[in-house]
Amino acid sequence: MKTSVLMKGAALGALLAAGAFAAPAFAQDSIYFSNNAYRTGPFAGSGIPIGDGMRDYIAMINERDGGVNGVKIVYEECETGYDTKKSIECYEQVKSKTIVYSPWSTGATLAAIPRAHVDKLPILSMAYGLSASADGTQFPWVFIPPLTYWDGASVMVKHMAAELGGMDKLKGKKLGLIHLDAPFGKEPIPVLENLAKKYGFELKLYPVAAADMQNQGSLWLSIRRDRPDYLYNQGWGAMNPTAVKEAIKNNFPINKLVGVWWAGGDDDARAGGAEAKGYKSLNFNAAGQDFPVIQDIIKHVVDKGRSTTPKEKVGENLYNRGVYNSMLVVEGIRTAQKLTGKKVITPEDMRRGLESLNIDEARLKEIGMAGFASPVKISCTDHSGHHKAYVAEWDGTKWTQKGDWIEPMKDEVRPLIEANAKDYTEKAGNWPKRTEPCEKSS
Amino acid sequence: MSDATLRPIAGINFNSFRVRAALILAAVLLLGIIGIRFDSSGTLHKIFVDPFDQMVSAPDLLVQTIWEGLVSGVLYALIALGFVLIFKASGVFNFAQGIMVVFAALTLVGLYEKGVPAFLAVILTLGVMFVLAVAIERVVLRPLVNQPDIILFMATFGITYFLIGLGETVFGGNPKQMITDQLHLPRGAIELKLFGGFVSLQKIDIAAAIIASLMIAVLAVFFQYTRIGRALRAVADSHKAALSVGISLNQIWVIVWFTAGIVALITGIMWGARSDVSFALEIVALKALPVLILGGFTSIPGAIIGGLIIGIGEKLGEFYWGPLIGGGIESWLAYFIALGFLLFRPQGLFGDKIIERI
Amino acid sequence: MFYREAGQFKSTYQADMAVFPIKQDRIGLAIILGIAFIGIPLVGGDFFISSVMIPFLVFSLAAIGLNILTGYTGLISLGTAAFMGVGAYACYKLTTFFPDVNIIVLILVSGLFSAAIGVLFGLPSLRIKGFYLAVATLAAQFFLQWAFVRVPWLFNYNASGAIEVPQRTLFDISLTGASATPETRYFVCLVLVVVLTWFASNLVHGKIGRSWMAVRDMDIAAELMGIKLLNAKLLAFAVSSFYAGVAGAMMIFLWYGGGEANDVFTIRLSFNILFMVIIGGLGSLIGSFLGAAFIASLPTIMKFGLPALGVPLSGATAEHVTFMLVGALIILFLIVEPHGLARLWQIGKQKLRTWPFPY
Amino acid sequence: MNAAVMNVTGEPVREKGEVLLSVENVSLRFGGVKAITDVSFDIRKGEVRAIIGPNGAGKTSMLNCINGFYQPQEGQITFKGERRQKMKPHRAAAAGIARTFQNVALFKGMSTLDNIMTGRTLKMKRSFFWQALRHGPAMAEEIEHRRVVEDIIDFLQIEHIRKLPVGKLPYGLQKRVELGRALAMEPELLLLDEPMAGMNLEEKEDMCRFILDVNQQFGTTIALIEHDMGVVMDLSDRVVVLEYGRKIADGTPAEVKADQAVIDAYLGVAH
Repeated sequence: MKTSVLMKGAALGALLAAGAFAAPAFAQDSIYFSNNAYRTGPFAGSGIPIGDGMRDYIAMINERDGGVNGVKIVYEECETGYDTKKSIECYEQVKSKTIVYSPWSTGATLAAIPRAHVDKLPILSMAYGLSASADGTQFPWVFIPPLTYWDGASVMVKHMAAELGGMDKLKGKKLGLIHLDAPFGKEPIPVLENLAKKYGFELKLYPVAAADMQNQGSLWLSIRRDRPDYLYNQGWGAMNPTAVKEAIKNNFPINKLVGVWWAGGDDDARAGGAEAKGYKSLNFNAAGQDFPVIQDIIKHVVDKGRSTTPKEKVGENLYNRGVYNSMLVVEGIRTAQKLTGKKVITPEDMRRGLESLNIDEARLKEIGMAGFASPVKISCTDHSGHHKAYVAEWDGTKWTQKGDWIEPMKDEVRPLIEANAKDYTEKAGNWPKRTEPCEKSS
Repeated sequence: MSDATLRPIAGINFNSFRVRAALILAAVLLLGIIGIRFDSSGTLHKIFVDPFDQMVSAPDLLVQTIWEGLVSGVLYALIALGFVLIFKASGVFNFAQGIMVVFAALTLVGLYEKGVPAFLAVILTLGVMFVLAVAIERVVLRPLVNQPDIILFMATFGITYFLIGLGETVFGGNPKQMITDQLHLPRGAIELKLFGGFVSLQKIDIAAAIIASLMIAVLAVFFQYTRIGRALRAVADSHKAALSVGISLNQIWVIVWFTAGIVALITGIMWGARSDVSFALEIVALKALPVLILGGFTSIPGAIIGGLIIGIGEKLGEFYWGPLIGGGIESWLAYFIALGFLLFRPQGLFGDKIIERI
Repeated sequence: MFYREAGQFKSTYQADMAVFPIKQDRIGLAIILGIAFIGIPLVGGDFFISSVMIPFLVFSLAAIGLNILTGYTGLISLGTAAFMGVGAYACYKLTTFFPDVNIIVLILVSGLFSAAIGVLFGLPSLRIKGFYLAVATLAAQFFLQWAFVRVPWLFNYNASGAIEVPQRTLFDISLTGASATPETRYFVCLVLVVVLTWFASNLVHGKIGRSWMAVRDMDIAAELMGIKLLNAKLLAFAVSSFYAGVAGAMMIFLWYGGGEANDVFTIRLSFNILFMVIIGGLGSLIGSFLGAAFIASLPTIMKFGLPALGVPLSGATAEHVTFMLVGALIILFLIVEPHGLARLWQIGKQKLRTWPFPY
Repeated sequence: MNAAVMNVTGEPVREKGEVLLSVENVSLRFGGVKAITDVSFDIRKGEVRAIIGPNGAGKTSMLNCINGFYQPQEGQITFKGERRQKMKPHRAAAAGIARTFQNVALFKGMSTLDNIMTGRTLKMKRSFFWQALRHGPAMAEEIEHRRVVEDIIDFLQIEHIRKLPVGKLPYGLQKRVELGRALAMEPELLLLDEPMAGMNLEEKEDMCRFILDVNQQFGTTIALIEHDMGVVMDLSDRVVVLEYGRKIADGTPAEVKADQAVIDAYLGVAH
């Protein structure tokens, strides 16, 4: 009797193991792409528009063009709730199916990097994740376009200098970094420290514990005490609207508060009400609906009721960022198809495709993104490209571009990246040497 | 430990833990003061002198810090109040109180987003909280009556998870803006010029403090002078005795959980107006636990004073001493303050002294 | 019908004191171990092993740790995740200091560090009892979590604050690092869990376990039996934190494979492990396994199993529904059997023993 | 040692042996409440000493002072020639004092066997390491003590409930298990706090027999609190009477019974 129960249990276990979790078969004429989404949890506010943007762009490509070169993309989401444990589950679940892993959190990226190099699955961590992974010689399977957090920090310094009237004016100034007290938040510190030394400004750190994201009162009092000239906000989720509100409350000049691109959600700024006008955020994609690509999404997806984003929210900053991320995936597929001559590509092909990615102005125009983003070019050694970003300003109702696209200080960032990448792979011990050949074209 | 006995001097019993701890504390302070004499620029100076220097040189910041502490203290106290109400009447350590705050606020905002007028939404939310109270009593408390405390405690974890799931399913997981204007809550700030600086008092914070005091007064009157209030106090003293004089426990539980629900809604509105409404608030709600430790699980004045001590203590600590060790100490300081108090008074500030009997 | 103890007479005290005195139970245990060591690696897919079985083992070990503290000694702790974190960071530091020492040894040694920290935070337990102590353990949770971010030495001053799991081998087989196969990592986890469970079982069935339970059931009487309360409680904290620490080290080194470790050891995790212990059954080692299986595996199975079986459920909805379901099931279990799954298991065995003639 | 035999002769036998424990001028207060005021008496080796008095007289508090659970503010207690004011309960246990409780204080979640085994805790010396292995020396030790415990179980006639959790046992049996647990400590001084409270006549007779057997077979000195005067008179060699925390009488059962203060205390007296 007892044994029969056990047998049943074993049988059930075996069934689950063998059957339930096996990958469902896909039609041979489609490409499967799984995206880690977080429509739940404390960061859902940012996760939902991003997820919608990504899904809608792919849906638009399938609808308008019938896929990429006739191959439909099967888009699926794996819900993570921005939780690393669940992200790892998602990785394990999709690694044998998806052509590229889209981790959508720095924690998930860090956990996936070593695995991906063994499983030979490309990771596309768009402007998040491990900055050092921009070194393609050490991390052949990780891509971090269009720029890294380190580039972002250097853009911030350049922006500050521009407003002050030159790099030499930085001397004696005070830059405060308000950041989430986690790997993501601490990313810009090394670059800012270097630049502070070089240009003679003072760097002040204001860490926000994840548990106190909505409880920043005493932190802002410290800011009031220290009176920094500029604040750079490396924040995420509920931390951002709270920071904007606190800045207003504490009479900090809102136009001197600049967020990293992830602090540029419409809801982040909206929380501050009318007084948030002038809040700034770095950005690498345009906001708004005035682009052919967004119009196509509205026409082919939103108007047909296939999006979960209401029409008026299409074109918000984070939505457009999702669109941009999907565009990178689609262009990667396209490049891979061209390189290999195959229609249905494998993850290995995708890696080659991403490595040869070259989206120039002309191509941007072709895909309806002229002015939407700066050109992106990835090479064998440079998996980021360290591309330009611009400073966006909240005008009270929407994000607008303020000033020109700014080139990051590549010569500052690049050596740091290479040193860190080397350090990382050395510590990991037995890190697989890059065996993948570089493309001739790049 | 040897059996050697310290003889009492002048009526002070040196074996008492409290006296010993006080002596140690005094010794540390004395050493600190002596230490400062010998290293006036070193660490000790930073710990014992600098912060006070700052307080004196920038009194506006000190006032602002205390005000910030006061306001978050009021909000902690409100959450703690919900705990205390339920603990007193049903002996349940209601872990779900923090989530009830979010759930109530989310329901309010969610209903408004679905097109319900603001004040109708408030009433509907109250209705939802009532249904919740009845449901909890029927589904959770009644079947679990007479179970050990820890079982009931765990059951409230179950309620927590259920409410998170329910709230997100119905209203979506994205953070929402509190409908401050629609509820005619004030916006903006009053700036007081003070000591050459300024102190900025948010009107919403002032409103929060006033509403909280009003609510506490109403609750006090309710408990003191109404029939239900008397029944409630009877239940708090002894379940069995209350039962024997014909008080319906089930009814009392519903009332208490509903009251806690109302407190939760008000807390949720206030807190939501300060940041936004999302389940990230859940972690902040945990801060009510050290408040409870301080105030004792059964004392309403304890919850209030505990809340204020924790609120002000952690803000002062974070602002003046936090930077010495890298900042961000607010996440745990409250617990250490409570722990410190607890070592001296294991029963909390307002609890009765525990005499163990066998 | 097969589950009968009739005819099994014990002629020695040793036989009578065995953990599984009934022959069929021993056979059952052997079968379970057989499945765990042979069956699962043979039939289980990569995903099943790495996302269901390894987490299950890690959480089981952590739950055993907490059960020693809460179930056996009666001290509620909400800081388990932090002690797991201590184990993980200690192991990381140890791998940098002693790169040549076998990783399994380091994982076990890191448990000792966790035990030391556990003792430190256990000190207030002499004066503070019940829920008050539970809240006091939150101090450990939040302080340690803060330290994991704020003490850069702990993560070797890594710019991203992450910890990396280096590749370590035994007889040329990778045990950790990305190239370690799920099966290898599973075996390492399994061996550690089986051995440590055996130790735990020995402890709780002997003098030490009796003193813990005495402290739990009636601390005053225990003291009058000559049990030193502080020693017993601190030993419980030490052993419990040791288990948590080893589980934490296993979690990062054998399951996660490195990354952002500080957002792993959160209060949520502490709560989850407490659920496992309570749902599984306080004061029961088997319960720890059952609870871990229930709490850790249910969401995963719901999320990936249901869609694969053809139940359509979108990611977000599944997540929400899982939350509701877990909450409802916790309440349901508490109502049906407050003593946890372990008691249900026992009742089941009892029924089986008298089947088919229950009276 | 043959005290009980000598008692039969009717001669009051007071000086049974040397003084095992002496209580001198002990006072105990809780805040302003005086539980015990200036009480002195002694317990001699091998005797059965009863402490009686009306409810609230401070009897249990007295026992609590003796085994270190309460620390009296004044006075001292000398056990086996060792004088102490402050004493931790576990040290009292180590010194050889065991006790049972007025309201049974068993370890409810554990079996009868395990409850009694806890009494052997102090005598088990194997280290943590061997405990974790539960083989070799640890197992040998466990078996050795199991034998002693089985003897106690036989003695108390509770073989049938060996493996049952004590929480579910009837009250009378619980009391017996508690006595067994105290006996397992092989104490020199056994403190019994109302060992027969709430028992029916038959159970009381059993318990009396056990107490006498313990006293005679093992030579254990016993101090007991009991309300049943019949039991007290039959069992004890000497009786100390407390009222409102003060000692009002001390002597043989016969002496105490005749004491006017005791009669007043029990029957009430018009002041």
